[in-house]
Amino acid sequence: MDIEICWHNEYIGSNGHVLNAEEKTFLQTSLKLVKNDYKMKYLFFFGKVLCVEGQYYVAFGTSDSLFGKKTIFCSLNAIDWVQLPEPSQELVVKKKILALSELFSGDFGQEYTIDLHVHNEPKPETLEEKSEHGEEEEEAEEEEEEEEENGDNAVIVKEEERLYYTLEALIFDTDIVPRRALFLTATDDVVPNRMFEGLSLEEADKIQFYFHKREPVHLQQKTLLEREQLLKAVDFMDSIAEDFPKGSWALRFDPLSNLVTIRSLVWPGFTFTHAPKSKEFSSLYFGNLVRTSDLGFLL
Amino acid sequence: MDIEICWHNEYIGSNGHVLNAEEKTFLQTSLKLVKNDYKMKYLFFFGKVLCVEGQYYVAFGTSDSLFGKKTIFCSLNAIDWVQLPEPSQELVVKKKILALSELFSGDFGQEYTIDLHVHNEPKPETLEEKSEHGEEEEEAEEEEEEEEENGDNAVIVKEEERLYYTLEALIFDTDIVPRRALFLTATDDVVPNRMFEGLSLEEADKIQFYFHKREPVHLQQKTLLEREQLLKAVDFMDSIAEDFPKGSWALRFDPLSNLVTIRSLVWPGFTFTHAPKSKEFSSLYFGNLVRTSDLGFLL
Amino acid sequence: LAVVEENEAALELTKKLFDLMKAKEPSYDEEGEPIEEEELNEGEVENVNMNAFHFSQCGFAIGNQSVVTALFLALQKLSQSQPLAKVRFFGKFFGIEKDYYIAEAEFKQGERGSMDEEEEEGESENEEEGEASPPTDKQAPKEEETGVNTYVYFVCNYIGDEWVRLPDVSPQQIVAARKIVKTFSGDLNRPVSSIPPFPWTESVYLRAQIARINHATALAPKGLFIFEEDEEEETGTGNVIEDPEYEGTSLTDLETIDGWVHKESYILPQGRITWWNPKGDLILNENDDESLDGSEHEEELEPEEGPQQLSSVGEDEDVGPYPAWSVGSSSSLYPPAHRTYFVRSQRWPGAVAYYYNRTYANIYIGDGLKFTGKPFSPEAPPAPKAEYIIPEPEEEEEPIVLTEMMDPTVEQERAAEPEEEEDED
Amino acid sequence: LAVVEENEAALELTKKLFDLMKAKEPSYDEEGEPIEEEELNEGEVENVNMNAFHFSQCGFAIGNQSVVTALFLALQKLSQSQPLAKVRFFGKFFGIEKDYYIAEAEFKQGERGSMDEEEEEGESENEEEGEASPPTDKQAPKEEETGVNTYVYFVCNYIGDEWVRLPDVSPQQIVAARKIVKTFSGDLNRPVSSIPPFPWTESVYLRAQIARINHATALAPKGLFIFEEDEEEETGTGNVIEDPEYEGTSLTDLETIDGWVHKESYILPQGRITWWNPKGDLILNENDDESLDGSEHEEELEPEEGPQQLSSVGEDEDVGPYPAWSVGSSSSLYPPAHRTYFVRSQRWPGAVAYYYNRTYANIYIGDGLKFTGKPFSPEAPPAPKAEYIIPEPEEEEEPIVLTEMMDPTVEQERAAEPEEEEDED
Repeated sequence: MDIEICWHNEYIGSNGHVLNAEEKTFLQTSLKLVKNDYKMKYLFFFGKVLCVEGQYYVAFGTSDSLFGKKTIFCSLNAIDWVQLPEPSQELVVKKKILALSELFSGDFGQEYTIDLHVHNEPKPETLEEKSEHGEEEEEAEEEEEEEEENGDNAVIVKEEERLYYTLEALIFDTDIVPRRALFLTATDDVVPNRMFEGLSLEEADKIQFYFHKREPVHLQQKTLLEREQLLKAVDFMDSIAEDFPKGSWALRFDPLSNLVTIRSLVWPGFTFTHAPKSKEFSSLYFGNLVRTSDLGFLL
Repeated sequence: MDIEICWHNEYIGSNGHVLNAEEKTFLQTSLKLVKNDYKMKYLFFFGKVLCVEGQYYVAFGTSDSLFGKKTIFCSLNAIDWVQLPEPSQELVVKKKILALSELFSGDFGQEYTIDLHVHNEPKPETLEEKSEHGEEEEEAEEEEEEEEENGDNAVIVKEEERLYYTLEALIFDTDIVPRRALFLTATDDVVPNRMFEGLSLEEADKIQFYFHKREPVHLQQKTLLEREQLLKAVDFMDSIAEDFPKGSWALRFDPLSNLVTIRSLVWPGFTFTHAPKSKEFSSLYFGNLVRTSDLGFLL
Repeated sequence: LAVVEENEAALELTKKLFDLMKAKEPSYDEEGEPIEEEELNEGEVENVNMNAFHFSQCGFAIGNQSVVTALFLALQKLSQSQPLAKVRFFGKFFGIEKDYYIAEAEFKQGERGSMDEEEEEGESENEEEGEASPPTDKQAPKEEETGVNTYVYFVCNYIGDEWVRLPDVSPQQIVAARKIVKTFSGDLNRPVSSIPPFPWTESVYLRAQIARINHATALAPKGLFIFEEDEEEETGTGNVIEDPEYEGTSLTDLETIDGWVHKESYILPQGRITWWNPKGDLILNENDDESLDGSEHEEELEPEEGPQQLSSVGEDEDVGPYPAWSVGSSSSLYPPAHRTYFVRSQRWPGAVAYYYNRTYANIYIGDGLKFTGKPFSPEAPPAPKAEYIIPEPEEEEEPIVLTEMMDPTVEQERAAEPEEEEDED
Repeated sequence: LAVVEENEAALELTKKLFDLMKAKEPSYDEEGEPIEEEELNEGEVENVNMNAFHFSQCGFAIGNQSVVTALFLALQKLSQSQPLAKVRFFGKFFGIEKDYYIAEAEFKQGERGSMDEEEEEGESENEEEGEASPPTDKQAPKEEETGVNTYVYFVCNYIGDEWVRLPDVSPQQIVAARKIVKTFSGDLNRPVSSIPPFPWTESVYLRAQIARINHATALAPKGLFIFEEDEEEETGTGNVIEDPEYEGTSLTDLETIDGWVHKESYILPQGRITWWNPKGDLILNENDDESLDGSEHEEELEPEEGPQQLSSVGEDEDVGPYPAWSVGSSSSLYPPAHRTYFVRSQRWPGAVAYYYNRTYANIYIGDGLKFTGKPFSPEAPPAPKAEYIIPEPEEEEEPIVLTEMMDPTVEQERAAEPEEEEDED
């Protein structure tokens, strides 16, 4: 942990963000205690969510295998951590929550009203509570909301829940490793590969050599013929090259620092770094937890 | 290299010294070119010799195996490097050179007069050239020297030669690795051990788990019975626990940074660092290249 | 101890860096004596090292210490190769394939010159507009060595590469850049394929975004700069100088947004800093403050207005429902006087300024895109091929005054449309 | 992403650090409102973070950023737990088994108090000397809250551990420490086995070495401090204050040794800062400068003299054939005004001071041993059990004047012997 946090900071700087001295100290200290107290087998510091007021520090871990159920931890000050409880919203609500586009407030208890009418998009209702000087149009909307809130078609969710779902999605999309860094044992356990020596320089600047650290999704859809080409012990995960939309990752090799940097264009603020021909890789997220939806225009 | 230099700096700080930003940049850049130009297979940055004026930056490498003949490189500015030529002095002169105790001047061409009379010790003759206000006693010595210089029993050597011999001795004594970091193949090649995952916490704070990265000296002297206990592929080097004098290493585990630090008391300024349970280890020398000879009083 | 590993591309760059390092060394070809080569220009180069330290204390970084040192070397080389008075690191734009490192320079008085071949190149790729020719009264003229073209920008993809000078920017280019949302590729010569079309290469788009970002986010600590000869009330674009009696900005102010003011004026909807009157041929001299005062001239058109130079950033318009700026400090532990204070832009994420004990700096590290706070589509593309549209004021208190006038030309449409973005860059 | 690994010892220390971190947070037990606990002392704590940055620019480091932050927390806790006016990080001593982190503190006026139990403990282990009792005329008395005991020192083996206050040091202890060469073990309570014997524990040896190092190597940039009421000419030990008109030290001076002066007076051979006249009962008051002037009192003994406070370090005696100090700067690239300048001691390797833009700091990170520049044996042990020896001046211009006097007692021998080391610490 110590080393990795150091390493993050030296290199992830290419993303424009670092943890400062106090944050590093706090995190190193408090996460050791989290790992111990919650009996996590693996614990990863994930990054920092920039909110309207302050920020959330985020870590996640598993108590058993690497692919096990993830426990998400959150902290406002990098010192005191809470485990985010898994919400139990229905899928339709969860989808609407994930579609919310306003910034996180920085308050676990902040409430969001989810409109379940068959609208095009949910409206950023919570925001209007704040803008007192809204125009007539907005006021009209507010009235509409109030009706909805009173009806059966509105659900009120807390920021804590939104945070869980959004982080879950973000981690699902972005938690990646270089090829060969993980190993599938004969007993189907996923373990760090002791023999891993990093990608070669030729491999390192191609995105097909980076994999999602999770149970595969696309892999099952491949034909038997395609799967024949793969090394079972190594290619048991989805490559990020298969991610949709295409072009959702920007890969860069910097010869000065000898590092490959992969940025997510879907989740701006997520950066993964690998030093080719070394065991070293790490990633860090510094962003507002808002998914880019207009990638079509951007690219 | 890049990574290691970063790593050095973050941690060797516990020794009181670091490379500053410019030094790091210069070294990273210029050593890449040294490695390429001299076709070194392995190239290690070793440290910095503090001289009366300025300093020598030191790197060494081998063009073939890890235990191969070492080429020593030296630089005054961390930018321009020269390969130190191997001197061809007789053993008796070499020993006297190694016994010199004055500081290095910082000038490759500085001359030392080595007195081959059967004296107790060589005198720091070059120094007196500088101290103009010497006392009568010293002046008397100087006269003596001059006679010697004219005789057959004095040899004049350059600082360049002294530097080579001293660095060779220093590297021989201090270039160490954790147990299992290197591996002896079936064909007697020494290679970095891909499976190395660091010493355990129990091992890491015992000096017998650290080895000299060189052809063994003490090992041959062991009885067959003793050698039976050893793992051939791993224990093919001398442990530093067998170094003479005893107590020439000070080992420290710092729980805050989770690092083991080993300082040489014989060569003050040499520090080795290992992060237990990780592949990470490194060492760096910052000193005046003078061996401690009064360890008996100190301990 | 570490094994040095290398590949070809890295070796190439390493050699360039090595040359930079060597350049700083005086040559000693003969015995000991340093050889004076041709006199090198000595421009003032930003203390990148110190600024990088303070930024990192606030959680922002250009890169590790080696990157910062290499960057300084590169800036120093730039300052020696051209008659520059001042060079600072503007920041870094992320591109899909490569990033841009950007240096902001001021030339020595009278030494700016044109861009030589490079500019010609840039111009030739501009297929539609003829802004190199003297401005007509139909099209806002380019600001020369002032306004959005006060500074000259140089870019490279890797530290150690040659710096490429970017062309000056025209009002039309700024107006066009405001209408598109497009991630940079990292290739200056690539056309920008966007909706609506942007008829220049990425170098022009880059230059336009730099201008927008600089004029919206370059900040100074309150009190450091003052207007020369109190012209501030009138125009907001007077000559700004350092206050010789500046004693530091109050830490209480820095803890809120009140410690910061705009160092540059905003770019008007027209794409200029000083308003150009499309009605007549009269081109307003930006330093002639009286001529800017609408009441004295009794023009029919109200000049466009935006937040003024040295105005408090606390008065900036919100980004959707959020304040435009967010402040913080390096520490929760150290006493206030030992902290580094920072302010970051919500509108241009990646733009940040720090203050510590009378020193300050600005930097931008981001993707070059504006955050509007609007859900899903950061910037709605205007309907393509529409006829003249009366601009709708958005998120603004005062509706824009439109007066009766002749049927607009295509150029006038261009100049009018961006008013929806007033004040935002 | 990183796996957090932990062991018991580390966990223990982590919990202590966590408590330090928590301590800085105001409690919010009820709804939102911070609870005011017992008033904590607010001593001035050194800006460790900034100083560590400048030291690292010069190639010296306490540790990584986390170590520096933890150190600040520990110093802050110390300053809150006792009525301290000022706390700074003195440095770090390497020990064979553990290292010592050392804090230097000044108590608030009149609040210093005694050491309570801790001092008693320390004293009880002092088997031979009775320096807690009023001084006799045979033995140089301990300096109380002044001289070598101006500051109080606190040590710990790990950042986060409790700070242990070190006992004040007596002249006899300093004299004895000068005679031995011994590496620290890291255990305060361990006896010091050395030749000649040192009859106290390592805590006393540590305290004596700290005094020697501090008085030899604490430097200040030239011009920052001045003597109050120009007493400097007379005694060299006047009250030193910051010059309100200080404008920074000249960079030209800092490039050589001329930019630096001693912040503290040297310790006299006697083991005190102010000379105590062994002839009479008269104890000289260190602030009473007239009484120090030998000529006015017509004493038979010449008072011992050493380099004075605020004297230039360039005048320090060489270490063997080498200059006592070596200067340098953080950069060969940046213009002089942007560099951090440093000076390091050759006599006490590990002692270093930096200067940057009117700020400066001192630090010591080393093994606590003096470098004498003599071949092989840094400090020859004196022949054991010798009778009264006339001290031989070494490497010094003026031989020491000895006057006829009574046969010396054992205590006088002790006080006399160290004269061979005059001026050196």
